[in-house]
Amino acid sequence: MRKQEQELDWRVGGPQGSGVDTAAGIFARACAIGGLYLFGRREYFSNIKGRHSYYDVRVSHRVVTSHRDTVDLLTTFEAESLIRHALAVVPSGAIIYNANDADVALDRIVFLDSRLREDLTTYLAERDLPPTTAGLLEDAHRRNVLTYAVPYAEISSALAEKLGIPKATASRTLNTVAVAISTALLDYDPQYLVKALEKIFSGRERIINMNIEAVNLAYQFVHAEFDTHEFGFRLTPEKTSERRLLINGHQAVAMGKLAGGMSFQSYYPISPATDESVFLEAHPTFPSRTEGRGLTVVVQTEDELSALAMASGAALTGARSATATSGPGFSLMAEGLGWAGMNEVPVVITLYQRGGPSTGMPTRSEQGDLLFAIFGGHGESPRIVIASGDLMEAFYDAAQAFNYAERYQMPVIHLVDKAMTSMMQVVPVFDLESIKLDRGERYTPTSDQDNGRSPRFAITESGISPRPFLGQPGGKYWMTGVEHTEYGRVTEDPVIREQMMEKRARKLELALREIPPEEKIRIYGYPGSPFTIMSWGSNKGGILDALERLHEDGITARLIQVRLLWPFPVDVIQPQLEQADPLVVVESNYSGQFAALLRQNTGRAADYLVVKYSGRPMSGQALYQAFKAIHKGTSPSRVVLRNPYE
Amino acid sequence: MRKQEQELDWRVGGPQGSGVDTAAGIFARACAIGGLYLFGRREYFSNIKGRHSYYDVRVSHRVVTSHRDTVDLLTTFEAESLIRHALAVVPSGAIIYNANDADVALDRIVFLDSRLREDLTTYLAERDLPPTTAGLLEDAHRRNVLTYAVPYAEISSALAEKLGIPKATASRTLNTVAVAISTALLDYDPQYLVKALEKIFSGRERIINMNIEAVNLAYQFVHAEFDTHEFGFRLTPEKTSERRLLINGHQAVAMGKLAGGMSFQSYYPISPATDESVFLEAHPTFPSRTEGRGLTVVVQTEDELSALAMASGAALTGARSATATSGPGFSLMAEGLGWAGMNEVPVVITLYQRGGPSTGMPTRSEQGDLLFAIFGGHGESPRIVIASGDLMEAFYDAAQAFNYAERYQMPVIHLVDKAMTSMMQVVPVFDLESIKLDRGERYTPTSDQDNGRSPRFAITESGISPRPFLGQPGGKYWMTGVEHTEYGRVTEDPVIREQMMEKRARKLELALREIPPEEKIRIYGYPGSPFTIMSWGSNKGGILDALERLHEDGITARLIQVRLLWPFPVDVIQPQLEQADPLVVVESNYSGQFAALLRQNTGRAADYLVVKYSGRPMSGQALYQAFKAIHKGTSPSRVVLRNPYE
Amino acid sequence: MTVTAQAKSRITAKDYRTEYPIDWCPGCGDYGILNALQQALARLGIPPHKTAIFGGIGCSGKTPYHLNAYGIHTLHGRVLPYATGAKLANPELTVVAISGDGDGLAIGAGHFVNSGRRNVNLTYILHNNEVYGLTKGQAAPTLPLGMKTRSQPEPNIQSQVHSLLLAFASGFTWIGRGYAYNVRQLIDLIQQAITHPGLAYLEVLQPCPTYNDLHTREWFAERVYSLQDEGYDPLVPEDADEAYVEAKTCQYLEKAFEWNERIPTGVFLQNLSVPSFEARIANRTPIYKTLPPARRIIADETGHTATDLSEIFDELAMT
Amino acid sequence: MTVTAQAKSRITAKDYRTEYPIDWCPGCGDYGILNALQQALARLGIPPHKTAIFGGIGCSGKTPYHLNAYGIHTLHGRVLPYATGAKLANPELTVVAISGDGDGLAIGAGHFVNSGRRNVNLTYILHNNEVYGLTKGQAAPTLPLGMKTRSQPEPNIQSQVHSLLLAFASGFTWIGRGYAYNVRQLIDLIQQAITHPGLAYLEVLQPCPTYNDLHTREWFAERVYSLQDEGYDPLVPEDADEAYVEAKTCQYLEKAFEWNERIPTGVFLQNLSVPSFEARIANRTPIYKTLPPARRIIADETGHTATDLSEIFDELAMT
Ligand SMILES: Cc1ncc(C[n+]2csc(CCOP(=O)(O)OP(=O)(O)O)c2C)c(N)n1
Ligand SMILES: Cc1ncc(C[n+]2csc(CCOP(=O)(O)OP(=O)(O)O)c2C)c(N)n1
Ligand code: SF4
Ligand code: SF4
Ligand SMILES: [Mg+2]
Ligand SMILES: [Mg+2]
Repeated sequence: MRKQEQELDWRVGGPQGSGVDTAAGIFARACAIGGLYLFGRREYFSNIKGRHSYYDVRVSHRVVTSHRDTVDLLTTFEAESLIRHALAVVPSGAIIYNANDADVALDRIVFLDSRLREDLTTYLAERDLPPTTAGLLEDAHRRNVLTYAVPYAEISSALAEKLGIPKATASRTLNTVAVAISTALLDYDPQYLVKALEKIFSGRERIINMNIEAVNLAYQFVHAEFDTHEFGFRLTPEKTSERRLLINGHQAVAMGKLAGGMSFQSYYPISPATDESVFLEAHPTFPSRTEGRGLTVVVQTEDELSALAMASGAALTGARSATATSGPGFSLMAEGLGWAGMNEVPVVITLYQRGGPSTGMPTRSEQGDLLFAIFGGHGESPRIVIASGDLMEAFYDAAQAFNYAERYQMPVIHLVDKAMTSMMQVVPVFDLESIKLDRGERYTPTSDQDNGRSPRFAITESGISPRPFLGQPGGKYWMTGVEHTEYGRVTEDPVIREQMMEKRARKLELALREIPPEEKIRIYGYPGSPFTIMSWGSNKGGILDALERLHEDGITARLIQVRLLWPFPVDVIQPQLEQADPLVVVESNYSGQFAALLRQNTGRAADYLVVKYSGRPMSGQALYQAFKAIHKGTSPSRVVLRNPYE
Repeated sequence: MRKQEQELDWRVGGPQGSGVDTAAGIFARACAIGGLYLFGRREYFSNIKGRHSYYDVRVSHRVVTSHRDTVDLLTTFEAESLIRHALAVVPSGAIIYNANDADVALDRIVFLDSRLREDLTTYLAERDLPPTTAGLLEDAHRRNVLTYAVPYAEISSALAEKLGIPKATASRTLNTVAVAISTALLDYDPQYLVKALEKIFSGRERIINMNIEAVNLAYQFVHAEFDTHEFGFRLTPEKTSERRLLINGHQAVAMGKLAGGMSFQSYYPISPATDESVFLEAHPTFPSRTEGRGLTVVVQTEDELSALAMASGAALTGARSATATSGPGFSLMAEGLGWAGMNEVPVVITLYQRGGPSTGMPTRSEQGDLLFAIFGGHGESPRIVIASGDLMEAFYDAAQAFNYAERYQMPVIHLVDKAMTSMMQVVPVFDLESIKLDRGERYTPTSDQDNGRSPRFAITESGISPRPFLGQPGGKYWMTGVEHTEYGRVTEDPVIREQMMEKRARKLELALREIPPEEKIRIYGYPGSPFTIMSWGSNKGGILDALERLHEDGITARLIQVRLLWPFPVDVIQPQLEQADPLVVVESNYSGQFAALLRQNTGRAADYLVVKYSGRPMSGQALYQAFKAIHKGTSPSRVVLRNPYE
Repeated sequence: MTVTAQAKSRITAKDYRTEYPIDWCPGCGDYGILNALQQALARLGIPPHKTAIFGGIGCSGKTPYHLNAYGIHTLHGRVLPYATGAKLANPELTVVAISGDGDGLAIGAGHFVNSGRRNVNLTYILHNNEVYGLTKGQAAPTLPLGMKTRSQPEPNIQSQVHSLLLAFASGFTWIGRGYAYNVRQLIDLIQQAITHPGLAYLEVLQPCPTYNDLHTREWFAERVYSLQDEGYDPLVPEDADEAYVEAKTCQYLEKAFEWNERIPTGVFLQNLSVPSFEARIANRTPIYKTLPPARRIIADETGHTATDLSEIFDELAMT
Repeated sequence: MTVTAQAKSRITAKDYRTEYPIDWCPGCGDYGILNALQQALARLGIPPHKTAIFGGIGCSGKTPYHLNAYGIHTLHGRVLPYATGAKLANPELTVVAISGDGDGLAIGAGHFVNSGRRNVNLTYILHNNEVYGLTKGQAAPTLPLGMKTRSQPEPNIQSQVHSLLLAFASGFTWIGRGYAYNVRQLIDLIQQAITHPGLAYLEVLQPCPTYNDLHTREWFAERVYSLQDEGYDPLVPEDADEAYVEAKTCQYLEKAFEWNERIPTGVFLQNLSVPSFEARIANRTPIYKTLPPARRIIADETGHTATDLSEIFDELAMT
């Protein structure tokens, strides 16, 4: 790690389908097993094979909560990654590249976006360098970046020879070799790599052994060929007795759902939501503290119209039930959302926001669905919208969503995003003890007379009507998306209509009264500071990073993270606004949707709006710069964070 | 007409499918042909046969723009209508009822909502009257309402005898008889009825003659049996040389679309939008001022997903293309809306708002889809949202919508509602001369080389990229809902992404700059008055009525009618706000969606919010009361207009 | 569906009736279907609270209001997914889904096709009246090309979807056709459809006297006949081999295409060779049989989650 | 589609190619289909600017990017409605719609079925790879029950939809099947499909080497054969009588069901007895032939509307 800062920004890139994920997985696990904290971030194209993807792993001895735009150690094995990322490497950082790629023309990289090619060509031309990898490497030298050429093919050959296996087989360890070159340069004990390999390829002995051999060869190569002292970063393990998990966002949500008692999930495949359902499918049963095992039925439906309908149908039976989707799928759920609101169905929708609108940028991130989640669907239908800021929250919120759904009998939309689902973090093992389930008001028939009917939509002061489960004796009801009476029968009576609209609205008021303040907003940094940053969702990590750096500069600021987005927690937000000066809203979309929502509900406009809409998450670095300028008074009121090299 | 006020509120009610529509149509036409102005309003259940429906026709010598909650002359031929509406009749007004229904118990009316039955029973009990039609008639007498018992069966028999036709056939004139009894009581020349019958049953001589005979018998009956002088209202024709149409909302929109050059419409049946498409289907071709005849292809699709997709596909070819739907259908269009925004497709969506959420109240009115129209669909996708306030506007706006769509190359949502589509009004014939078509920037290839490709999404200062039509030589392009380059190719480049988001957003800014102020807002009443009412859509008529009555009381007020809802015309609205005191927002929904939008965009919250969400439109009367109380300072800040008898 | 003999004896059609007024038009075929459904459920002895009737949107979709069971009026076109969710979460329920032909074959056609792939043990009744009743008589996907009913200004410009063929192509394992005015047969068909251990498709020819003046009660009366009366055997047994299935298929298709002169009703197909979705789930995860989603015990007495994630934590733990 | 002999002679497959890199996996069946499509369009002599290729969402849906024609990448499942709108508004266009099997038979199944009812003169090519390629290998509706590809954790729990049968039940008037690696045959099939005056359904067996390790190039190679090579005649002539249609139907179904041992490819059905939607419109309103929606002259030289509403005003005028 950077000796001064006790941390390292490592990046690996390569074509989709070539195992970059695996490489990052090995590296991250090796770090985590070594007792280190880390923050991982993945960028990839909407493509199966061939296009570029890369992984950032930021490793530290302390908790880290966002990525950086800069790289300390760049690991590549083909030319495109070298070209795309060379400029991101900091002085005294290093680049590992394939010896064969020392002089590849930018023109030869078919999938290089022409805008990027032109920019790089200009950059190099301005420095009298050719538009080739050679030019970039020379530029790196000039910027005091170290470069290490690795003859991957030779290492593969050596491996093939040593193990008596075909070269093609041996070359499948390319990723492992690349990672091992990195860790060798960082002087990291190879045993952690070995443990990581054993975890990843668990059960597949031959593969493990081959990869371990590859690690050995890589270490030998580095020690033989490179002067590792020249490179100033080191990775040193740390002892810990704490039990920690290495997870990403969809795993956090999936586990949260299981902990929250979910037993039914329907979904239609869509990036980046699919992974959650696939994880659930892979864990259909699990132990239970009460009896036997728990079961989740996961159904792949024909579309998202069906997914929400099916989850709603299941929810009527008392099963805690959910669906997970992304923007396009959520658009198709608009009608079903209204039905669930109208029929007071406790169903959870996990919405993995991605770049929009339309098909947009399926594998990039955005916080573009906030106002749609709140106002989506014709007419006025109640819902609760919550947003998690990090993986710990994602877990607990996923569980909590079902409590809200059942207590307030309405759909709950849990907002996460692509950045969060593909984010990787080391977290302490989740505390299941802390999770309580609130099933809301259940209907108990006055007699268990089979032929009794229940006033499913009884008009009450709280707005909540005790709920029977489908199949419950004495609980029979009607239910309809049409305006209805207490017994669920269609009505067009103007008075009943009014009462029902009011009853449904009262539930939102109740939720606003009951939900504790810390579930509504959380305040970080200096609560008393006027310098107020307000944000929601996955920007949290970057902002916390930036707050720390501001603090190092002697600037105090606070983050108000809004977690309950609807009903809008005006009760806890309004009192915070007076002190806010300046009020800076940060979000990952074009128009500033949260800022609009804030003004709509409090009248207060943001003084500064910091946005990013390139489809990539905000780094703590970039936010720090933005806040710094705001603090200095040199910032325009609308700040767009841009990074042309992501 | 009420002698003092030169106007009459006439109501006819009866079971769905029994011809109440026809009755109202005859009456309204008879009035319109007589040179009178009128305002019609229809209320009916979501049902084919048997449930109650009624029609209000307010007739006047001046233009009238809303209904009243009270009735001067109630025409009924069965007990349910008598029961539902007796209380609405004003002192010195009259009730016409079937002699057979003089003593029917409320309990016997199967479709009477139990809430209403209970309320009426209580009302009668408090007055020591029985829960029967007899009780209601007695109450009418006490309230100085005249009642006329008509032996409909006898009149039918007489008719059958006279014409030598079966009684069943003769009884089909029931509606005509009921109307004729009314007009006879009003001393209206039967020739207008005859003309109306000829228009309605045009070409069907036998039916016309039978109905004319029925009219004669009804007039004879009234003159023989009733003292018509006792009833103080009169209907007197007025000469006019102006050419006037009797239309309702869907006809206005359909004609506007034709005038706007539409040649393709797709739709899926849904109340209350279907009527527009049916009207278009019935008029597939029409004369053209340039050559031959014009043609509209109307396609009934399998659902609304398909309807918007098909209209968008057609729009690519240069055909002006639209779809018409209501809330549930619009919910299904959320994804397609984003696609059209992303691909800059000029497509028009006419959204007939109805009671929501979910299936809601299919045949009742609401302004519940405003925020959804603006923020609907995942991600941030441009669109223009306009709302018409009356039938004249509905016509011109329907035409104008295509101009906006093509000029700014984005979907245009034209908001109307159920109240407006079923509203009936006498209007001067539309001025086609005033309609200019703006086709926006067209793409001209530099050469007519077939193999040329066009930069369909060229980044320009205005945001607008010249548009080729599908099939145009030299114009070939790609197009995708994925973020794309100028040539429409998928890209994930962060810089291009930013530029495209900015380009699309610039078009909205351009629209805001270019659209003339009077298309954005219109100000009625006293422009200088601080008492400011702000509203949108079909409430306009009621508010104008109320303004007049306020004026009679010496209270000056102004209406700011917002017609362009998105992009929000903050430029013209903000300057109006300073003077506004109090600021009263009026809308037909629960939450005050426009008020939210206003605050979101200007920071200004409404001082008073006047809403109605029973599914029925606001009357000028009710609004007048509400404004009066606000003016007096006795009003709460949230006012809900309620009428339990609609 | 488990029915005890005792329960059977207790339940009558009256238990399934409600007192509320019905707002279908006089003479509508929907009355007969409702009547048959009430009787069939009663005869099967299913306690009303264990029955969930799902309806689409349309005249037909109002059916659930007239049964004293759990009655869920869903969205236009979506009745099958709602019904599927409920049934899978609580397989003890008897689930009947009801929709119109517009509901099922236009806006709902995607679910129709894909429900066939799942073969969930529920009964789907489609009211074929060839029109969109509740929106005032537009052509439904079942109306043949070129036909013009009273309510249409022009002859139908779209061709017909053949629903029996579609059901077959989609994989429904029980396929039958009833006629709204032959209540006796309909009761029997509904009983069989409910009893069938898989997805049953029952098309009912349902005259709409208000809008459809082509295929009226009179028109049908002289054409409908019962397949079973003529000895047609719809059964594909559990262990049927390929040749058997093929033979049955041909027989099926021949009858499915029959129309105009003579219109077959009755059971066209009863295929026991395809396992239900519930059986497939239970095969993967046997616990489904005893603790399906609706029965999962999710919290202990103190309200704390009953979920134990230790197995997953083991996978993900690094230290 | 009108093609002049002169135009025909000028256009080659090169005119339809683009220079952009393609990001399908190596060995993907999509390449063959793309190649065949470029050649078929060229051979038909259709000028590229008169061609509009619509794609769904999926690996297959990216096809339009690799043709130098108008290329419209639509929404997942909606390719047919978009294509239909364009074709109906401008019948001079040659319209080809392309989608995956998930796109066409899961989320798009409703449009699949209802497009059959319209018989618009366009060509629909469905890439059957039995998986959801672009979302990483989940089962598509074409994957048989119980099969487990490399990418699935468990055997497929849903049954297969039989797409040829579905196309038939839906009313497609031309039905064919090609094989992605038999480009020569595919060119011919696409030409026929485009030339057919109605809605053509061409299913292409498209191996996905990345996710589908069951039905691979090798698996297919020894099974596919050409119907036409064996003398199968798919034609139902314009004036065919009922008996003829019935006989053809049986033949069709027999071949449609054939699978496993031998897999038929080629033209299964070419039904000329059903008029296209365009013909039906023109029949109602003959002006459609000369002034279809895209050609309607809507304004005069001064930009004023060309619409004359006098006929409608006459209906509605009261004074
Ligand atoms: C999304 C949506 N689109 C349209 C409608 C309007 N709608 C209500 S019922 C109906 C059709 C009814 O026809 P069918 O399904 O055949 O049922 P039937 O009335 O004939 O029994 C339609 C289109 C709706 N409720 N929801
Ligand atoms: C509404 C919506 N839901 C889900 C997706 C995600 N998605 C993209 S491609 C795809 C499936 C692709 O499978 P298929 O249609 O078979 O095409 P293939 O990739 O196999 O060619 C899905 C589900 C989407 N784009 N839109
Ligand atoms: S419209 Fe037709 S289907 Fe609907 S209730 Fe009336 S008769 Fe029955
Ligand atoms: S995933 Fe399959 S279908 Fe998609 S490009 Fe790769 S091989 Fe082709
Ligand atoms: Mg129907
Ligand atoms: Mg596929």
